[in-house]
Amino acid sequence: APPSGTTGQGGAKVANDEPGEKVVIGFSAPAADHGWMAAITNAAKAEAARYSDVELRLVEGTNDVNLQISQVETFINDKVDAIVLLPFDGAALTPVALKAMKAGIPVINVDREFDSPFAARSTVLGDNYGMGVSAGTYICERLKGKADAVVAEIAGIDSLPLTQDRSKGFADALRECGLKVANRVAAEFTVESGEKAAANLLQAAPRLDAVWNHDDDQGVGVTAAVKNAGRSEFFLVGGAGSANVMREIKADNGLHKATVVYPSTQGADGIRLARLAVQGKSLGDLVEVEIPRQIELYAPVVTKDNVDRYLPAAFES
Amino acid sequence: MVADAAPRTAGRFLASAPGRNTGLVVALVLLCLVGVATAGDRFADLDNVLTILRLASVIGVVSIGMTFVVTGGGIDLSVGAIVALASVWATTLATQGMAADTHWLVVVFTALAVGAGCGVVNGVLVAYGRIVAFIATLAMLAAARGLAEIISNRRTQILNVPGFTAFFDASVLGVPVLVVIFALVAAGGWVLLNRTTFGRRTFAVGGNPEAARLAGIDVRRHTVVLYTLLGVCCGIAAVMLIARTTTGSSTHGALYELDAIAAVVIGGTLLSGGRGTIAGTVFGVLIFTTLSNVFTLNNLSTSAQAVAKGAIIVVAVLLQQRLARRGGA
Amino acid sequence: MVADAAPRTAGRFLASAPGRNTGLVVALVLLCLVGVATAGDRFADLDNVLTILRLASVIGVVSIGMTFVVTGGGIDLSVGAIVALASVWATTLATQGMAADTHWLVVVFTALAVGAGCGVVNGVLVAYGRIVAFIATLAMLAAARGLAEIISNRRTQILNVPGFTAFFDASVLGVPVLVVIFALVAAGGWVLLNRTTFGRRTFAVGGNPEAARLAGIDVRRHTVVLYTLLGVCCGIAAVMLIARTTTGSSTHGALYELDAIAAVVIGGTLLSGGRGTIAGTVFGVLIFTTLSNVFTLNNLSTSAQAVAKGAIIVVAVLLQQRLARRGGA
Amino acid sequence: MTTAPLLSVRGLVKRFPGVTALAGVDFDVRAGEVHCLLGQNGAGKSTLIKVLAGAHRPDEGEIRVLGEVVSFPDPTAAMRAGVATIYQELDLVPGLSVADNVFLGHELSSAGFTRRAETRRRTRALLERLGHRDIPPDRDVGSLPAARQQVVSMARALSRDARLLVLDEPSAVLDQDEVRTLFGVVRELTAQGMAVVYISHRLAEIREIGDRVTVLKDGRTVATGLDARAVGTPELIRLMTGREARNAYPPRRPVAEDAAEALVVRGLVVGGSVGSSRADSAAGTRADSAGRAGVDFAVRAGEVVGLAGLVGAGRSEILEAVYGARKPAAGEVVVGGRRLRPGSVGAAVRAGVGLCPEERKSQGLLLDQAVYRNITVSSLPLFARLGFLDEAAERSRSAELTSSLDVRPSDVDRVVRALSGGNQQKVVLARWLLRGCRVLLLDEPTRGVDVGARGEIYRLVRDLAERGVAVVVVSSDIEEVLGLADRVLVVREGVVVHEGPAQEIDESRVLDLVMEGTAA
Ligand SMILES: Nc1ncnc2c1ncn2[C@@H]1O[C@H](COP(=O)(O)OP(=O)(O)OP(=O)(O)O)[C@@H](O)[C@H]1O
Ligand SMILES: Nc1ncnc2c1ncn2[C@@H]1O[C@H](COP(=O)(O)OP(=O)(O)OP(=O)(O)O)[C@@H](O)[C@H]1O
Ligand SMILES: [Mg+2]
Ligand SMILES: [Mg+2]
Repeated sequence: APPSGTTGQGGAKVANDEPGEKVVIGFSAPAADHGWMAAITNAAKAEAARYSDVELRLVEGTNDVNLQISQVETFINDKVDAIVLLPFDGAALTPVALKAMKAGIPVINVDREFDSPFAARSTVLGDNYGMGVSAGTYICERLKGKADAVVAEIAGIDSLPLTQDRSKGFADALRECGLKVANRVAAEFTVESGEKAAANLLQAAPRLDAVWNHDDDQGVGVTAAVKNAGRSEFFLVGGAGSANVMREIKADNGLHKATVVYPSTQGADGIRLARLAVQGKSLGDLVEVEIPRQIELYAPVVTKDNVDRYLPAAFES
Repeated sequence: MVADAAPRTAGRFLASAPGRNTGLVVALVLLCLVGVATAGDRFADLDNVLTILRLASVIGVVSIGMTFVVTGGGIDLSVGAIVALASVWATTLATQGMAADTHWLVVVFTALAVGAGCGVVNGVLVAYGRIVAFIATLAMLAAARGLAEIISNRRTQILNVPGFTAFFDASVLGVPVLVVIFALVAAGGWVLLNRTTFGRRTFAVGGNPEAARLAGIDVRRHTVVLYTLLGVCCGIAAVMLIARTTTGSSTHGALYELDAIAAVVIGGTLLSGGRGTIAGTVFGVLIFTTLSNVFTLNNLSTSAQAVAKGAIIVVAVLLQQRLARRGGA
Repeated sequence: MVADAAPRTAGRFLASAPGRNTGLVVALVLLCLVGVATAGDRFADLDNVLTILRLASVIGVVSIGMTFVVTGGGIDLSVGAIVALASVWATTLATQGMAADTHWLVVVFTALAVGAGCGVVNGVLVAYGRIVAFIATLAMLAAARGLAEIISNRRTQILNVPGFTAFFDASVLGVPVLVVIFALVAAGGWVLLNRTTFGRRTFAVGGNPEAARLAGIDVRRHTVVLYTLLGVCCGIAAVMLIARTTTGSSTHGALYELDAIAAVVIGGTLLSGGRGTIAGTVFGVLIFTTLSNVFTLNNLSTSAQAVAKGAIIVVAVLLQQRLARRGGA
Repeated sequence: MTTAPLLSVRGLVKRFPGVTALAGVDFDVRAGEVHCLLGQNGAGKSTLIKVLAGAHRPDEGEIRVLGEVVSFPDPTAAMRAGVATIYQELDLVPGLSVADNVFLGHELSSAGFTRRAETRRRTRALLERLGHRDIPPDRDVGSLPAARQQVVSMARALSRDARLLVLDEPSAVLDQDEVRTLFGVVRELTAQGMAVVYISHRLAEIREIGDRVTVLKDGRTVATGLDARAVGTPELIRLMTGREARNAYPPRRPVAEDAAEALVVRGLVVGGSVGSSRADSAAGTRADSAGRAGVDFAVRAGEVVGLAGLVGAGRSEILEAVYGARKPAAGEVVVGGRRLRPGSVGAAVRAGVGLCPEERKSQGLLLDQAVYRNITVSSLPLFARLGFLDEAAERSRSAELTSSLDVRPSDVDRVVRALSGGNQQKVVLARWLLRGCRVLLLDEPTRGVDVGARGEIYRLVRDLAERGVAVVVVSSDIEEVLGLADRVLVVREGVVVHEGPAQEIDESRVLDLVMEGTAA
């Protein structure tokens, strides 16, 4: 379909959207085993569909780095024009990204950073550490003056470095105001695991003041667990920014008082950047001739006051 | 003979049906003692006990079903995927629409029907297609999860059927409905396995399929029924999970296959078939659930939890075996 | 006792060692035809074939080891975790430091030693602790992953040993070193299983452990060796994975246990032990890898892939069985 | 009488891949008779009765019951037509209780629930009828010795309302006393008009219980309707084998006075874990390990020693302890002057001890593997260089052995499972012949072996003895022990109660010795 009059989520309609030479983009991401990751892929697909000059090669999402490497190898064999890669593990996918770059295929790195600056033409980075900081800072503000406040954290998949970054940011921010994480459990980014982890957590901590949950998809389960336990003495801060949670924040009728956005549109950004890179175009709002090397996304805190701005771009979990 | 009368009585007891689970009981009690020692009142608290039971109930129902399949000489890797598919199907807008118009039981029946359907397919592939159970149910695992993703479009589907939530959120005499369901399924499973013709035949089909065939049992049909039964259990588990999380999702039931098989095997059911115990399975489920509860109460990091879990499993099984051996079973 | 000659020749061939894999070969060829039909030159391209082989080589090495354990009547759920632990241990700063000072072989040996060590523990738990293999290796799965996380502090560890990368990135006559390693392991495995006393004893131990014991085989020691062998294979796989990703990580090897067992079983090795084929396992690995390559080339959505995968597995096995049955095996 | 026979079989053919097991069988069974089936190992007897039981479908031929053509597509159909079967291979379910096994497939139930008390009661009654009130109906069948399991199988066949009872070598695992009880039951049943098809390799039994005899050879009926009491043994052997009968027991050669003691057993007390668990339900018929005297005996090179005793007397336990397969509570085993590490099979095998175990299927054979692999499994180093096997040599050596033992079919690549019972036994023997032992322990070596082959096994044992091997034979067939052994030990309750040269004792004396104390 030709680019429609409507604009992409949050984006402006610019001259860049005019059809150009045909671009074949290979896209690979981890397994869509949780809402945010599914939203990433869906948004990328939707973005690609907006351009008549983009052909998207979407491959099986996988958490096996070996398989993901071979997918990128397939892209190289196929001589696609650009690769958008959300690696399961940034460091592990670096060699094959380097190989792609050497083969003259620009790689757009999304979310989890490679460990070599030469491995990507451009990098769209979510700010995991910053996300923790945002959540921690918000909690500090709300709990101002409560020195004995009990703060808990429901992390995501604990073996992922990004979870470590988020937790570190969170702990650092809390330390600024003299608080610390009293209880920490880890879930798996899924509703069910959120429910399980929260159920146990609520037992471990008889009294709570604030809880930060890394992921709004698992947050559905967390909310259910809190309801099951009949607890309501604390407030919840979400993560990632799902539409559900934002609606709850807007209605102000639940435990969620805020959520920290971790944009699920990164993949879509990657698609756009890839297209621009191949077509030799630049970013509309920058003066530069080329697209930038790195874009670090902001992790804003969404509260009742500003929710209307973010709701349209939120992902449906 | 007189001399060793006492140990022999002990041996008799240990070898008897309840006695065979002594090791498990001891392991569970030890675990609880550790819980009390490290977390005190936070562990030995009615709410906490109910939390443990609630957590145990979903995987517990699946494990009871798994006990039948494993006792009957099979295995099912697709249980988690079936739970996911059933939960998604039962919470599609269409199903919810029907439930809103008619009765929330529609949701329940949809989940059970989907579970049973998948079970029948598994059973037919194994019994009539003669595909190794491991492979047939692995295929079902892939297919059911994929289907669940397609149906849900990978979105978490939120339940909006009031009667449903009201019913499953209730308590009976202070016991949550979910726990009651688990208890009923366990009790029903015990009766079915130990007191009915069907149960006897399950042992025979698992223990010596050729002998079962020669005794006039339709081994293939029986196998299909076993997988269907497990499918229905997955359907029940899906309903419970929907109730607990108010959602259906293609990510539900992750790794249930490992958890359920582990509970069944640690409970004393033979993976090669022919021997199975419902009580053992219930203990197995409780041990695993209590373990993660104790870990969380103690704020242990997930990595330390994993290492400790491995060690504890080994110790529990060794303990169980020493006791069973003394019982001369 | 007079038999019909013509069908027998065909039957003989199908029942013979290469013939037993006919079904698998047919399935693989069909898959390739589908690949060519749907992706044309992109599939039937040397680079693409090498991509498939490179992908197959890591899980392939694990599957070869798994063939031994399964043939010997065991199972190992911990392979993925062992790969992760070995990869992490081999890339700790200390190891890398030693390698930089002395030789990159230090990295290789560390991985192999860690793999072997885990294998020994598995074997001892199963053979001497008499813990059901499923449970013992499940415990190892939890413990090894936890340990890997602790050692790596859940960070991906990046390899910085130049000689290492140079060696494993090379090609031998156009064949990547990783593929060469897989081929060597497969060939070595075949010889070991089919041509040596060790292999013969493996069949005996898996086929009837009691009879093997009474025939004078030290079944327990043999079992330990089998698990150790698999552990070493996991170590090799870890080295290959480090080479491919230049990293060690506690998330490496996710679900390798399912993939490896699936490849082994689809290849015709009996899960109950006593029958195993290396060639079948290699075909099993290639079928799964080619499948995912064809999917990749065809841009199929992940969910549809999962459903298709399930269906294809069932069809492949049914095909294999029909052919095998005609062979009268 | 002009009425049609109860069962009539015509032109029955059954082919397995590569083998025609039945190539045209005809015979009739009349109501009220005991019809014996005779034939060499592999003649097709078991296949025939499996066809009659609906376990195999015939390729050709017809079966009539009371003149009506019937077909048995599955076991249920055969049972419905009144055929109850005891298979040669025990077909019980370990893990289920005795009572559950007896009523498996036709459970006593109301609304799907088993009637447990009733099931137990009727099982007890059936067992009592078979003279075994000592088997508790609640006992797990898997924990019973083979002989007791056989009794359970029999109870199971009786539990069905049958017009025709088929017994495939029921006496193989029973001792003389138990066989007598079995015959009592059989007579009682035939008196009520039931027909019995009886298979056995013991010709004396045929003469005692049988009315008519049918002989199978290579899957064909070679004679049918012979009068069991009138036909002579040489005639039967000629029909079965196509050869003239030879003297069963080869002559003994005196053992050299100065021959070394190859095996010495001192103070051996077997009360291992398995034994003690069985002991408690043997209802006090056995002394406990505490206070029991140990077993002492010695076997000289070239000597054949026979262990006689009732089933369950503990003879197998003794052999297993000598072999290291079972850890003794006390005592020592010395082979060739060296003390063996107790409980280590490896040590025993290395010292040159071999065992042909009692239950060949579960203990002796790799059922799904080729014959040659079963034969060479204990002697792999003979064929290996640097660990690599020479399979051609394995095959040819195995083929030599199978042809010298007359294993049929002699194809060494065939899987052992497809061999008939007797031939399987020969495969186990071949294993130790190949390895060449100093001490050979044979537990029920002729169980299920046909007369012809039995003679060959006897000759083999003698041959071995002449070559200096010390042989210990356990058999429930007292005549066999006396005929084969140089010296006899009578075992009762795990203790040797008599020891002496075989020539100086007779069958009735041995019977007295083994029964003493248990008669009450
Ligand atoms: N399931 C089978 N598959 C292939 N061949 C078989 C099978 N069962 C039996 N046979 C073959 O059929 C022939 C007859 O075997 P059967 O068991 O009927 O002999 P039998 O007369 O009972 O011998 P025995 O006295 O040793 O028990 C043998 O050659 C045997 O190898
Ligand atoms: N009726 C019985 N029920 C249970 N156990 C029994 C019974 N009779 C004997 N046993 C047990 O069997 C064991 C001895 O069996 P073993 O096989 O050694 O005897 P055996 O003399 O070799 O008899 P067989 O001829 O059957 O081999 C003892 O432990 C004994 O307690
Ligand atoms: Mg027979
Ligand atoms: Mg015996």
